[in-house]
Amino acid sequence: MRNLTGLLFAGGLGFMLLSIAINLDFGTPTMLIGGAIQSNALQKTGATNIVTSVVLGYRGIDTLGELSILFAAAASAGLILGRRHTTAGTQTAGGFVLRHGGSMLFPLLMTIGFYIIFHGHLSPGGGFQGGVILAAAFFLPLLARPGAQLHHGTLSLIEGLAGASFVLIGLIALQQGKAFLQPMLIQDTLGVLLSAGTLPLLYLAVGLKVGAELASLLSHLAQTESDA
Amino acid sequence: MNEHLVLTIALPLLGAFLLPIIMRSSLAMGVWIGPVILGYGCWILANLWLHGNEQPFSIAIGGFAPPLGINLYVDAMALLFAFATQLLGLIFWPFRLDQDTPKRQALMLLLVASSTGLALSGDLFNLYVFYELVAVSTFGLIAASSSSAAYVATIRYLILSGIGSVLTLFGIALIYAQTGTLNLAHLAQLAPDQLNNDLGLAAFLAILIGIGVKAELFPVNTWVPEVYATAASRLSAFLAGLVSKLSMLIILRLLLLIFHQPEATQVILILGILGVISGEFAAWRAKDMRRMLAFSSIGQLGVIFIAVALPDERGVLAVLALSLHHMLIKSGLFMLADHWGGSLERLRGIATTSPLAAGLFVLFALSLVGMPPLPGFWAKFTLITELAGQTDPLYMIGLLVFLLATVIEASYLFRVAAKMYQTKPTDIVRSNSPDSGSLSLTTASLFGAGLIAATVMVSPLGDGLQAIAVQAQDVDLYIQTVLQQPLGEGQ
Amino acid sequence: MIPGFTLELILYSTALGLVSIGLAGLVLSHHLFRIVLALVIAEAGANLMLVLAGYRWDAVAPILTTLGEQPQMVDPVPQAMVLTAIVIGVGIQALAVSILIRIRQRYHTLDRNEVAELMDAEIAATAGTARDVSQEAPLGERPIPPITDDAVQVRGGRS
Amino acid sequence: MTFTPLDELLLFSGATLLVALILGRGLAAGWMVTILYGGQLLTLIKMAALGYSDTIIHASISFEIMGQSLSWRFDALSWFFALITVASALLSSWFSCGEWERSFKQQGGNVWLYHSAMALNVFTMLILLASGDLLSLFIGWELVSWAGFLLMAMAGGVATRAAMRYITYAMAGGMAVFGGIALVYVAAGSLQYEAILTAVDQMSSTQLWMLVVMFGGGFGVKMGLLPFHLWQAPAYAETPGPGSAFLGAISSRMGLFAILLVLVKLFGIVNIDSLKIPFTLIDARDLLAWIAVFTIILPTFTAMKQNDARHLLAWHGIGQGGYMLLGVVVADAMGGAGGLLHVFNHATYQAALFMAVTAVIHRTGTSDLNKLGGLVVRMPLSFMVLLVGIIGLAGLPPMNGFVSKWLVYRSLLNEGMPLLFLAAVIGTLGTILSVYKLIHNIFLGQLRIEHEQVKEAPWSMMIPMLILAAIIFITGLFPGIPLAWVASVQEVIGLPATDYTLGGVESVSGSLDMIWVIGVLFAGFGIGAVIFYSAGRSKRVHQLDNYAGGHFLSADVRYQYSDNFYAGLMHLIGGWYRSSFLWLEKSVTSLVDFFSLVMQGLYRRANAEFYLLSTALFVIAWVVI
Amino acid sequence: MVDLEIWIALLLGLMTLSAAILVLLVKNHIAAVAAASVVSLGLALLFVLMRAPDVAMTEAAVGAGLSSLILALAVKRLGLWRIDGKTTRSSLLVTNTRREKDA
Repeated sequence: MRNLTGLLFAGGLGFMLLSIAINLDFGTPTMLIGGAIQSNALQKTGATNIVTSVVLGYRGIDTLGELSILFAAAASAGLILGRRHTTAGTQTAGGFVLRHGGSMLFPLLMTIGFYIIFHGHLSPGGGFQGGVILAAAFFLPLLARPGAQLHHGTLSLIEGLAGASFVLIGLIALQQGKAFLQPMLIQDTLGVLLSAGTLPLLYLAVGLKVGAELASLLSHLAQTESDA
Repeated sequence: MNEHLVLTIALPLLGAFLLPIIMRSSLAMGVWIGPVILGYGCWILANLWLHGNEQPFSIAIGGFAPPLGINLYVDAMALLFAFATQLLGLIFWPFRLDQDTPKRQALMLLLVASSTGLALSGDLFNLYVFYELVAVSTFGLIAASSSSAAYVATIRYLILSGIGSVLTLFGIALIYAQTGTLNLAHLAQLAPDQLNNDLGLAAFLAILIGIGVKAELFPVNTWVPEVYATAASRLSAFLAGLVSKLSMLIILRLLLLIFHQPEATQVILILGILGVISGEFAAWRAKDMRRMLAFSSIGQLGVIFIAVALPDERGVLAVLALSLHHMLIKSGLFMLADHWGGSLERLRGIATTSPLAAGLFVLFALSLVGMPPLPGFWAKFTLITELAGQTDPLYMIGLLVFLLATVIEASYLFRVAAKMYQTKPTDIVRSNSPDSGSLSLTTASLFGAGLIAATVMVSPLGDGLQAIAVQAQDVDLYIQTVLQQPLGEGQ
Repeated sequence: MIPGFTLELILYSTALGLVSIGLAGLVLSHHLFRIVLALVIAEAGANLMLVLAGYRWDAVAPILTTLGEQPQMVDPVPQAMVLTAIVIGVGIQALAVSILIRIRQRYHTLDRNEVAELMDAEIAATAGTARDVSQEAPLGERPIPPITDDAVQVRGGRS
Repeated sequence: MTFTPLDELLLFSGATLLVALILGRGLAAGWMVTILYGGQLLTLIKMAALGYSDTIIHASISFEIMGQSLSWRFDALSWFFALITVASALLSSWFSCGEWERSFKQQGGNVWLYHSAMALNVFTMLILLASGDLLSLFIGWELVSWAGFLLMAMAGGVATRAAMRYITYAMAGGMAVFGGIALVYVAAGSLQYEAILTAVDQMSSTQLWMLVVMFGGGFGVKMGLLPFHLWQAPAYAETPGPGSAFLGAISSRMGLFAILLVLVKLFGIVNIDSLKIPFTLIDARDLLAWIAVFTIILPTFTAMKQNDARHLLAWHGIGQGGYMLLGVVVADAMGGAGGLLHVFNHATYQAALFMAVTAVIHRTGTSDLNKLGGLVVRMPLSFMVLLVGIIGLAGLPPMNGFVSKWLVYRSLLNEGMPLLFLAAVIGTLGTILSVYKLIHNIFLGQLRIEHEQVKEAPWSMMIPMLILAAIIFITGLFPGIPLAWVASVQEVIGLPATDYTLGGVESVSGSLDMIWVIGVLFAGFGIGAVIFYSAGRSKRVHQLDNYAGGHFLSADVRYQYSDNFYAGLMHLIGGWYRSSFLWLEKSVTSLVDFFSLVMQGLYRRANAEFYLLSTALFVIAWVVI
Repeated sequence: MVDLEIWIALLLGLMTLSAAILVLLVKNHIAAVAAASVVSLGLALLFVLMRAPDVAMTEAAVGAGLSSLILALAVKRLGLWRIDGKTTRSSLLVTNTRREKDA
């Protein structure tokens, strides 16, 4: 009975929202903000990827908040799972493919990750995507070798410093009489790696932080407890 | 000077990121970071309050003129709640030292930073982000009490608040699709033309239900009793006292600035009334202190929702007065619950062993019930005169329910008080007095002192709140302050 | 092409369908892990909805290629927001999963009702109060017969 | 800054409270507090001009809070009630000094708390009486409620339970008043009396109805008017000795004060008269009158059933409140005077009765009517006081109760309300029967063996009792003294003032001269005594010198008919009202309990997501459709 | 062009929706996680269609990749790692199993 009502209610809600949403002007958004941003993003931030300029420039504090959420999630997961001392490593040793593939993949993944991060202001991609790849790079060896220690100390150092540098870059702007998180060092050239001033630095911070955060999350999830 | 306000958000975040690193090298230094940051935040805000001119102002983050970038909107109301956040963060600081300290303190800093963000932010999506940050750090802190029940309470809360954020996100998507902007001031400007329709209303209701999860709105507040019963009391006090009020603040802002539709207020009113009924009735049978406080908190928040549904600035005044009062009282009561804890039966005759605590309980209870010279009375008086002045019969029902709820509230609170003063101290009481009692009792006394101070200064406080309410209610002022230059001039 | 069968309808239906399926799953599932999955789906639907808000006919991705004349682009702001929302979602999901692991360890079950029962019992025990109402007898009156093991298998133990 | 007499009074009262709080643990605390009450009484007497004219004394303090101005002032109405309050506090406090205090402390009582609570009660009552607008009235009202709670709850055990019941009723009443105030505020735009007086004329009858119900109900709770009377008797009776004398004398009259102020003075009895109840012949005023009459009858007959002296008296207190309201609602010169005079008279004899019973408890340790008897030989003075008191309570000459009741009856007859008159007389019958039970079971019959060593009450108790007895007789002889105050009260609240003389009233609709009545009465007594003694047929017998069924009882069997008093009568009438209100109360409580269970079940049911979903659905559906 | 887009969108939408339904219906938790991954993948493709390459990349990396990894690890930790009711091991990922403790 409850199942049926639940189903009906969910369906009904979906239908009603659809009937509201269908009245929207699809495909011709007003783009009040979007249009304005498009036309002045390059001067203000120096990034050709406008999404990046929004993520790190116009809505920089959202990104900061998001990093904090990841940090909070990782810290909470650490609080919840890492309470007792754990023996690191997975329950099972990796197979052949995984072991060797892992060690081969590691440098490749690192390169790709950093590439994506550094080109985030030019092409699709950036700190989040690159960070995830970095996390995967760190995590693979863990899967492959049961004895491998993921250096939680190093990870938390990276995540702390990366997050802090994001805030600090913002605070430096404040110190120089600009607004908090205002982009600096913008050069007016298009499509060059160093064109976007502090934006790549911010993305580097984001990437490192995301990578470290996710890697520590994954390792927390993957490890067994000695006394479970 | 004004620009430094952003430090109240940035510094706690910075501190949170660095805290685990610093604590690993030097615990002695680490334990001071959080309090110092929060103290500094209080100082900034207090300074601004004392020396700033009365006019609200807006801070563009990243130097992007408001409708494009995100801005912080700082009026007296935002300032007040930001200050309360930092102060309560300081008061409820998790001092306890163990191996989890760095993470717990970092989460607390994040919680304070994001709560401050909720009070200040002037952008809808940014509010959502801060709201989620509040949620996640809250989950961590609740689960940190590491009892099995706490884990279950957390996951149930997490799921509920997850659905809430889906709905909120959905509402935001609808609003953005319709208007193409997320800045509250800009939205306020556009709302009469574009959001004054079914779509706007649906978006608002989705956001209302989403954010209502934290604001203890009636049907989505089922997490409240279990979370408050399992989390550390200091955290419960922070959640019940502050976070719920901040969520309420967002709803109030949205209602004032953007969604003036009568349907919106009606929904809030109905849900508020149901919240009062459910909370107060459920508290009537509660057998342990925290659950009782949790249910009573639901009821009180319902009352505040009723006040939110009131139209003009006296309604806002009622919301502010009730919120601040409840913040003070519930924090104090949860501190007392920390002092005693557990079943109400254990409180029998406790007045002989800890007369101060029992006295504080009676004081808080009296104010909560609305005993005249105490501030609670003035808050309620503002509410009911305003309710009685409405023509819609629904408000009359609200008035009656409110009065009925107060009777029930008095009945169950004073049943406890009478139990405390019975002359039969059992052995359980003596053996069960916890060690952390003195700290929480001190904190509770602090709130008691605050309450008495507020009683003495009720007249200037009332005038001050009135001014805040008038300012908060002024939509044109908001729009002008934020959108000083018209769109596109920054090119 | 079938008239009225527009891109708009398809996309909105997909987004809302995901949200509805997610919500239905949240209500109907008994297994906490399944509930977390449902949450993930609902969130994905909301994200899609947000991206749809910025879609524009015949426009290109918001990346500048030349300095001068610019082609029409889709709205970048919702995309940035979705980026944020996705990462937030994964954070919450990781947190939820780690809590589930603990619950499983402590209570040896992930059935939602059983877990709630155990939690209520534990809260009551900690507070030192007797539970006067149980899940089986909501109002203390006609107790509905307790769920048998078989029923648990059928209803909650889909694994 | 100059102090007005009102400032002095309030300061004095506040100082009393402070002294009780600070020095209340000291040895002579009781005496100090008593002296301070005396000071308050002197200040009141300094304001005596109020009692004879319609001047007003303002307090020099006033507040401006949240757009509301709060002020305090005294007029004849306030003064009249304040006089009773302070006088009964003075006498009760005096009564408690010395011996009673000592024995109270020995039994584990908290003397400090007792004195503080008393002082707090007086202080809050004075604040209430001094209220200069509706808001300060409400503030005073709530303060009085909570102060009363403190005094009632302090004894612990049964008393605390009774007090809890009281506070729930009082809160309900308080909230009804609160709601009423909000409605008035909206209608009048202000809570000042003047503004309300002008606004009342513009109110629609629906508005007025709501206000009458809310205020009448709210204030009626405190008075113990009929459906809300259950709390009062146990709460007053279980209060420690002199406290119950004080509460019984004045506490519930605060409700009458508020009714006089709001319903009679502000709304006007004429306006209330015009509120018809649809489909019946009666209006709001008749409704009030009938409530008053039932309040007289039912509690009085309930009192008859009581086996505890304090409970018996407390139940009577409720019933006597009905006479006051009845008189005021009749609202002609005589009725109003009767009702108001009854406030004064009731306070005197109720206090005396409670004190006498407390004195008996003090000496014997019990107030159980089935365990007492024959004390007249051991405590003759207490017997005298009790006798004076019950004559007053029963409304018989020569005591003051007769005057006020006569006025009320007379006005009922004058105004042509025979049914109400009849009902009131039935109430008086019940009163006579039950007070006979009181005096008989305590003082008459044979002395119990365990009470043979009982001594008369100590002088610290005896003097206040005797003073009260004297007042009862003197104001019975010269009712003109209080009637002067009553007349100016009537003027202040807008009722026709009565024409009084020293011995009673003198008007076209009826006259009473108590000096003459009492003269005749005593002359009759004198003649009777002369005949009795001159006949020389009387013979002195010992208290134990009696027999039953022609059979002499030996001296070690004490003969006292007390158990199951009025068995036949109770059998006859018991079924009519037995427990019906208890049932009502119980059903309300179980309703709340049931709702509470439902709501807890709501929160306990695990399906939060379902709630969210369905709310979202309904809310959105409501928008879309 | 537009027609093609519609057909692609229809296909992807149906795929996503049916995968979403599968998430809730399949008995096996691993399969459910896999289906969730398919949802993310479909969504990522839809994002590409919507000219949102950044979002598509993120959705693919985070939603389809990382999130599935997290869920899979969780399935394992929760002791739900079962195909056909008995514990098996992926031949590619695992060579020797210690004890499955939570199972």
